[in-house]
Amino acid sequence: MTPDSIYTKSRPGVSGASIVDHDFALGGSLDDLCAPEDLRDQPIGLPELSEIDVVRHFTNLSRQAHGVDNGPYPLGSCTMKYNPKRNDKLAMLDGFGKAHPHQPADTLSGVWDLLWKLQNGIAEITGMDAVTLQPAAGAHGEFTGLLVMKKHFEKLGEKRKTILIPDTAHGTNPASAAMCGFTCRIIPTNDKGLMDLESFEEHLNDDVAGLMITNPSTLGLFEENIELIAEKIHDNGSLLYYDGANLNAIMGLIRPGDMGFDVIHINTHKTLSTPHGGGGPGAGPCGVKKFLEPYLPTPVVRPVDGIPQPDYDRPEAVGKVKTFFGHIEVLIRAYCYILANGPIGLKTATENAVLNANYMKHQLGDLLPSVFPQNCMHECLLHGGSLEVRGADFVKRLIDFGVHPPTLVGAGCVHFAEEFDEAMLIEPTETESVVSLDFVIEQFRKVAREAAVAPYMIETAPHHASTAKVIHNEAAWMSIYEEPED
Amino acid sequence: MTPDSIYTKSRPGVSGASIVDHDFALGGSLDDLCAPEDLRDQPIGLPELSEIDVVRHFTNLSRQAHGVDNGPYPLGSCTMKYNPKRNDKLAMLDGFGKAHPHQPADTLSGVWDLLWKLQNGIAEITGMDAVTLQPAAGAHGEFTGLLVMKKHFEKLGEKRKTILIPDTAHGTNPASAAMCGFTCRIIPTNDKGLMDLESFEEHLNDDVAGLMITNPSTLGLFEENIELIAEKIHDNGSLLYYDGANLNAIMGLIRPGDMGFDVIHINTHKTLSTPHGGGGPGAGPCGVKKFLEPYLPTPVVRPVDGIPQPDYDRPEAVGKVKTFFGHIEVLIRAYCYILANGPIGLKTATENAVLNANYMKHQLGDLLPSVFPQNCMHECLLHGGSLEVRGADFVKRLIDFGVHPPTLVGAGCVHFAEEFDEAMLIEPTETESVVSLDFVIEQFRKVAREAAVAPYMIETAPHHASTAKVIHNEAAWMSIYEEPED
Amino acid sequence: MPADILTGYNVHTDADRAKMLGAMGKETIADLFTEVPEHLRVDGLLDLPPAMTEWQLERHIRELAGRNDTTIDHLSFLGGGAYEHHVPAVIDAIATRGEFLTAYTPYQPEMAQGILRFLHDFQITMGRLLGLPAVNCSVYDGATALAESAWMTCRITGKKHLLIAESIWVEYQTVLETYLRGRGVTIEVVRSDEESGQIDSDHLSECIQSETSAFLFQSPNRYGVVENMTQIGNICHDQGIMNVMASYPILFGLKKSPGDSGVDIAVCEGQPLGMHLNAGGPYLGIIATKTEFEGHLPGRIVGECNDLKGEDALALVKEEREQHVARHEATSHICSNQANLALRALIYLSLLGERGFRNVAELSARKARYLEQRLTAVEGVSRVFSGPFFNEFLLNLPRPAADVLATLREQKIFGGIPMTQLDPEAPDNQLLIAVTETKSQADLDHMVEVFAAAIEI
Amino acid sequence: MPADILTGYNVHTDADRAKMLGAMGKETIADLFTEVPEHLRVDGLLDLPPAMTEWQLERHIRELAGRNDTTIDHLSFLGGGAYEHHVPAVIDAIATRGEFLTAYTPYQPEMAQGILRFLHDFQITMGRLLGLPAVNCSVYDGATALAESAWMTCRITGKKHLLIAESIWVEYQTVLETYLRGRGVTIEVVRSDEESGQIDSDHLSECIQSETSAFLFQSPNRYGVVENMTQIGNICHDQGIMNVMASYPILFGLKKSPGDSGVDIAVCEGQPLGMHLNAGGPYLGIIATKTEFEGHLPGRIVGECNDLKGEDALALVKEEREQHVARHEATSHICSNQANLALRALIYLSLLGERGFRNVAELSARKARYLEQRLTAVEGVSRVFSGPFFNEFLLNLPRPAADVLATLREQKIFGGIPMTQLDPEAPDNQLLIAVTETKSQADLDHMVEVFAAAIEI
Ligand SMILES: Cc1ncc(COP(=O)(O)O)c(C=O)c1O
Ligand SMILES: Cc1ncc(COP(=O)(O)O)c(C=O)c1O
Repeated sequence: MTPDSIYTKSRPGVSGASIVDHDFALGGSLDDLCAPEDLRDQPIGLPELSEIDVVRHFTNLSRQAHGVDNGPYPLGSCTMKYNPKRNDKLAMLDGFGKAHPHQPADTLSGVWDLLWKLQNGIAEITGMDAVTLQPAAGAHGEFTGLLVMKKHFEKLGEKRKTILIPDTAHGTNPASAAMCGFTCRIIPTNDKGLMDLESFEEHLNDDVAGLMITNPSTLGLFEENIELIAEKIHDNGSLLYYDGANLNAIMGLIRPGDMGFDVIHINTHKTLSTPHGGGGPGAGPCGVKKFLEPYLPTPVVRPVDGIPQPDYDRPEAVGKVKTFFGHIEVLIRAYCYILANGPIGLKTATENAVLNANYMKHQLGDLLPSVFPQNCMHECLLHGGSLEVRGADFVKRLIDFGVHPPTLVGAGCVHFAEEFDEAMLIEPTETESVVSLDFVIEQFRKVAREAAVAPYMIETAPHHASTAKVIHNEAAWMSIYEEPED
Repeated sequence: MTPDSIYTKSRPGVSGASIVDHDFALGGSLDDLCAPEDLRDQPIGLPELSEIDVVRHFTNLSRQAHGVDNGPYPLGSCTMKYNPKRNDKLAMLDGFGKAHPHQPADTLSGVWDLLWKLQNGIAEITGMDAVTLQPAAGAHGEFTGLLVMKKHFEKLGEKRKTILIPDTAHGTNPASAAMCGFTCRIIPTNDKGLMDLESFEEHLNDDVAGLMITNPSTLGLFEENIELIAEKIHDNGSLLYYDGANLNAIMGLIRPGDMGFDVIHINTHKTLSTPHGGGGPGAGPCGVKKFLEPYLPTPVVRPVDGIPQPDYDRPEAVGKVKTFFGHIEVLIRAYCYILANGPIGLKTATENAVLNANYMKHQLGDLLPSVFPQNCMHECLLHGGSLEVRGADFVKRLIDFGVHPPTLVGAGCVHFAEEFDEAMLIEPTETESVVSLDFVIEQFRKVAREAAVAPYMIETAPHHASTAKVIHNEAAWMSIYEEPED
Repeated sequence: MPADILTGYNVHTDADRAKMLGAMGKETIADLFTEVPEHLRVDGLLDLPPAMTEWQLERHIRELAGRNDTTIDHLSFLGGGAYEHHVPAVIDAIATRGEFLTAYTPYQPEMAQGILRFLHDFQITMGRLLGLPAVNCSVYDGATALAESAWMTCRITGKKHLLIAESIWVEYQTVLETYLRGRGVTIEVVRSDEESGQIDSDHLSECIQSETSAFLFQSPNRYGVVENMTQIGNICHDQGIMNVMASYPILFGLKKSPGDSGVDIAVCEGQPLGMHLNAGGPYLGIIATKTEFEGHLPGRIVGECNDLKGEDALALVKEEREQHVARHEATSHICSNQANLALRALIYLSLLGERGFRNVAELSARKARYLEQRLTAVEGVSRVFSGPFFNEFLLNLPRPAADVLATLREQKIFGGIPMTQLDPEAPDNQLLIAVTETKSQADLDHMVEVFAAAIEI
Repeated sequence: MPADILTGYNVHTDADRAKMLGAMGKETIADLFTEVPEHLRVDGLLDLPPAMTEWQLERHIRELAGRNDTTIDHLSFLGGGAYEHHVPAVIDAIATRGEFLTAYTPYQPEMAQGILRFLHDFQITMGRLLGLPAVNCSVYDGATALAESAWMTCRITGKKHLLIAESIWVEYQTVLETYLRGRGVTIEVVRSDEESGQIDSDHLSECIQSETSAFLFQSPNRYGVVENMTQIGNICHDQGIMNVMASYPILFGLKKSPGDSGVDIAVCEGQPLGMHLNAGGPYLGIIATKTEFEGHLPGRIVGECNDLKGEDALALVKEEREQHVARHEATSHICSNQANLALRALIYLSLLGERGFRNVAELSARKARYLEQRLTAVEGVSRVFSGPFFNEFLLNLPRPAADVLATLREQKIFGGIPMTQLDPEAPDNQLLIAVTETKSQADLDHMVEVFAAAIEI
């Protein structure tokens, strides 16, 4: 059963908070505010509960949620790694939390210093020259980066309007490109799971502003031809964009900047361990090579007379993508993560993330063969086609055994081409121990065994969750999942 | 199933915390510490887990616990009221949490000021003249108060060795008295549920140091003869001790000091809303009338030259009952509670606590008749004798319906005389709304209906808890519950 | 990797790694990275500071935090889009629970009914507050909410000429332009009345063209002046365009909801609803509109549906609008949103309830009035505009605002925002002052005293 | 009670109260209080400040908190029974979860397996750390743990003459005397060796009488000197008495456990294991002993048992020792204990694990040695005793300690505890200095520099 709405617990006239000030009488008319007919004359219809009832309602709601804190969460492309508690605590210090963004800049030197150091840290990790921390999430980082690219061509007096995007790209890539007014051309994936080079070259012409890729891709594969691709893109006068959602596979090992990328974004809520919060907030820092720096949105934080501070004097900037300076509370956590790890910790994280994915792939290989033969990176794409049940059903049964389902087409925000209909994208992350991985593997095997003898148990799963299988919302997916007849 | 021990998750060689300082090499010998054979040569056998595994283990343990935050908790004599979140937050401010008790006193003026104001607040609520905040819990407050009484008679040169205690008293009362070297004489309860006056007077002689009572008693009844009792005690040269565990029934309405009590303790974790913490820490401030003030333990906080601070110059004090100044982090919450309520809030809390208990008593009256006819105070004692099942089984079934069982003989820390074997002590507290009370009442009725048709369901309850009925631990109770044959 | 080296949050021992590699028939970690070109790899380690222990990190971050002044060590009258309303402790206690904080977007509804429920209740609650029932799970902030809504109107109307009030926050206007530049939308600015500070309705009427999709305005606007939403709604509807209003959600404790006053899309910066100031973010973008426009909303929407047993359940719905389904045709690119802050807003409103919410609004307004009266009684100080205000007002000072503020700062008062900080072209003697329920009368009197002295210097 | 009046955390509306009274056939609240004598009642309201809103309260408490100096704004070398070890953030995050914080004692085991489990694991862990398997769920603090243990030895041996080392914290001695005064126990003090600061073992032997139940000592003692527990254990056992050792739990990262070195009952102040300093409390009293003495332990014990299905379960056991069963014959009066802090200690040790715990101990010891060497290199400064120390040591200064500390305070250093503060009879030139892993070399060097200058003034 889905938990009750808070409105079912509302009791008219109750207020959990006492809002009063004896020096200011309440309830008289405030007719200087607007025309009398515009004053509120009906209740809003807010929930009305005592404080204890609010606490109980939400405490009990939380018990119908599953986070990384509760158990393994191998959701491919989402990097559900451990979110360190120390980061939560430090991000919520009053010295940040109670600071107003309109305070005089010189009263916020701790904020600027932190942002400046974080920018440098991200620049070092990604091999870029300048970073803006303004974007609110990955998609927002993409948007920012694409605007920068657009500006670049404007400055050059070129009117390039095409962005090339592999078909495995995350949905935000084409959506962000469209928002910038670009036209997307989709490059197919070859049978090795990599971008089809031939098609790529065919599409490359002087209208191409850039190519936007994720490396490793959302199939968990490293784009081996990246150097060649970069060369061709640059030879064409185009730019190379790096969607950093999968940076967790290469952090400390190889840098987008060194691979030839001109613009990148990263998702702090993936690689840099900031919590997903049930959907957000995240942060999507965007990094660029030096020649694009002038276009980063206003303000950038940089030292002026040696003291980091926001610099608003940016005549070339693309504008602003949101208010103020970015998701400070999230960014503090990202900064803490980098410092707590240090270069060895970050590199080890990458190694272990890749080790874990390959281990899962290997241990499940007999049941769920890997779609591609080569090493996977931080996530593996396994083929569910030989199962007696649909992949979408299979994974629901995992819920009964305490494992969050991996990503399936649609059941996550990744889009796979049709031929991967039954594929599962599994990203264990480096913070799962081998004991935890073996547990997850065992649950997969358990479900597979059950599929052979009692498929009905799987088709009707989950059985121990707050609700039975939710059916209605599949409609939307079905439209891409099953290619509807109409 | 009981959750696994953390040791089942231990992985040799793992440490969730990185403890290192590159300026200080680790691992060499530290042979100046002790004889080589006294150095540790074997591992301790601590749990070894990564940080995420620690977080998951304890997060999931918490989900097999039930607090006030989860639902109704009508555990008689325990005052499971709402524990305000603002108090937790404020009690944990660094200005308190990071202060060392051995700091120079003048660097802790905020602490002293708070303690001084809290002492005054408690004195005002209880009608006493001086309060010490040193005791760690209710039992500790009793011990402190009894030591003060003992000192009083020492000073008078009297050797009184008897403490009178009603049979309904909480176990800590006789236990604390015994620790002070007093002999306990038990006064029976009369059929109105009050202290038997005749027996009381019989026991009153010149060896009696004092009478220790809870008012309302642990039967939830107000001791109507309190004035008479006080008079007789004082006429006898004895002192009257108030166990304040049930202060929630009278706060703001009538004060122990005004009823004639000389010494009191209160439980902040009951009346003043500080959390029980799964068993503690609480705090047990002890208050006294002026003539006993010199005996309060060292130090007392009081203004010296107008500035509150700890005063160690107390030649008459009973000593010290624990290190430092008391449970500061708990006491801050108690202080916040008083301030957030103000006098009206506190009084209303009392009214509503008593209203709620009487309402429960009334609404359940047909099923579980009240043991006593008069109004109850903050808790009601209901008779389970007419049920088809044992009370001890009855209440376990409530667990399946989300209600924490009330107090039964033994199943809580209250002792009832034999004739109340099947009685249930229900204390809803004032923070349960009428909706919540009606819910609890409905669950009681549901179980009672079930008892008539399917007693087996009740005898084998709970059915939806982490474990089935736990049997082993009843042994201890049985010895008082069933008066064993042997 | 010797056992004692700091390895951040990594969990494997050397033995674990060896065992896992062994199981795969591999020898070294390097064997897993054969696809990654050797010559491009980082040579050695990244140039980052060595790992810090938790206590070193805590000390470093505390040192940074300690270098910021804040609204708790200063008496603050700063507003300008972010307001210091009290944040009840319950919100932090609940919103940071691990189950909420460390969960992903509720893609697996069976495992996430608790999250779906608060998102759904958030949608319902915002729908009621704003009088417009179609609400999504949030967007990044107030400015992007406005920008997303602007594009919604273009999609809905098929037109690409937008009117915006010149009195919206300059920053919002910049974001709007940044968002729409690539969409081929033209933006034209509607003047405010010089006297009242409200929208010049004649000018608005004049600006409306056949290609105009909507008029976007803000109330209270950047001068703190409350707009006449009913009148604006009428003009827009009479002339066949939509209207979008950005506003301060607490205002609707006193005023009718936008949906009841002719607004088609209402957007808010949700920060005042239980979010800490956080030096600027993360905040909460709220969008509410009429049911008929729901299909054009950006981002996630939670809806009611059923489970296999036919029982009620919640899930993400109408995903055909979203980037992961519609890709380049999506209503927006937004994916991660501000779910945890939507939770905060819902807890905030649940705690306050009808009465508490109204009281916060009224106390803020009354205290602002008290301060405004006392400050304008100071020689040479007056309001810039005569239009009504809620809890923020713009003053003309006899001296540059920056000078007055500098003096106030010496007394640990953040006395407001100099208008030049929001808009470099504004006169330098204008000061924007915001007041919330958290200021006591003594605070306000103290401000008046120090302010009056600062004016006189 | 008009609707708008503050009523704290009360939940009833007037209508609710009327409805409930009506259901009972009562008219007013007063009808419920007929048993309470009218003339004794409070006349009107208590004389307390009017209710504060949450923001007023927060401001007031922050103001009080802000008036305290702390170990984060000062470089602190304070110890004396409470130590500034780092408290990992995980502990606060977990221990404050509502399910743990707002639960009662686990009297209903079916609803409290999570709590019972951590208490049971706490018992096991303390048993291992101290090498003595019988452990309870905690007592109030280190001092009451010592006092309770002292009484245990009297119960066990049936004797009432106790020996205590003169080198235990003076405060512990006071608590011990306060606890035992009523029990008719006599207490005699065993001297320390003037040179080493360790127990004078000859004197100990001499003091043991036929009526002696036990010898109680502390290691590291109040001079920071580590005692030779094996030797003491031998003397006690040879002469037929028990021994009880109070200690600093972190020491056992480096040293053998008390149980392996002849200690019969080990008690600790658990504060160093993940508890904030909290200006003195709440802390954690730990008692561990041999299995044979388990029946004499005070307070709660969690044990393994079964449920109706025969499956493992945990519950409170051996309650026949406790006050609610044994009443005046109970081993102790303790009821509420320090469960939430036992949880903290268990989380602390689980996070550190074997290696981390050892490293905390070793770093503390090494840093203390570094500081001790540098400080005793200052002219006129020397250790008072020659015995070994762990992380706290006592210095003789050429000037009154209070003067030196005053100078250090000007530089925001809490330089240690003047011995006179712990023991009014101590010489005024003795200073007790504690060092934990949290101090960097730069901190220690800074301390040396400021200290040396202060000595010279
Ligand atoms: C490959 C990829 N790109 C972009 C995104 C979008 O990031 P965000 O949700 O932070 O906007 C995601 C998120 O799932 C992703 O996996
Ligand atoms: C009547 C009574 N007295 C004393 C106590 C003991 O208090 P504490 O557990 O705080 O030691 C209790 C606790 O349950 C009680 O109910």
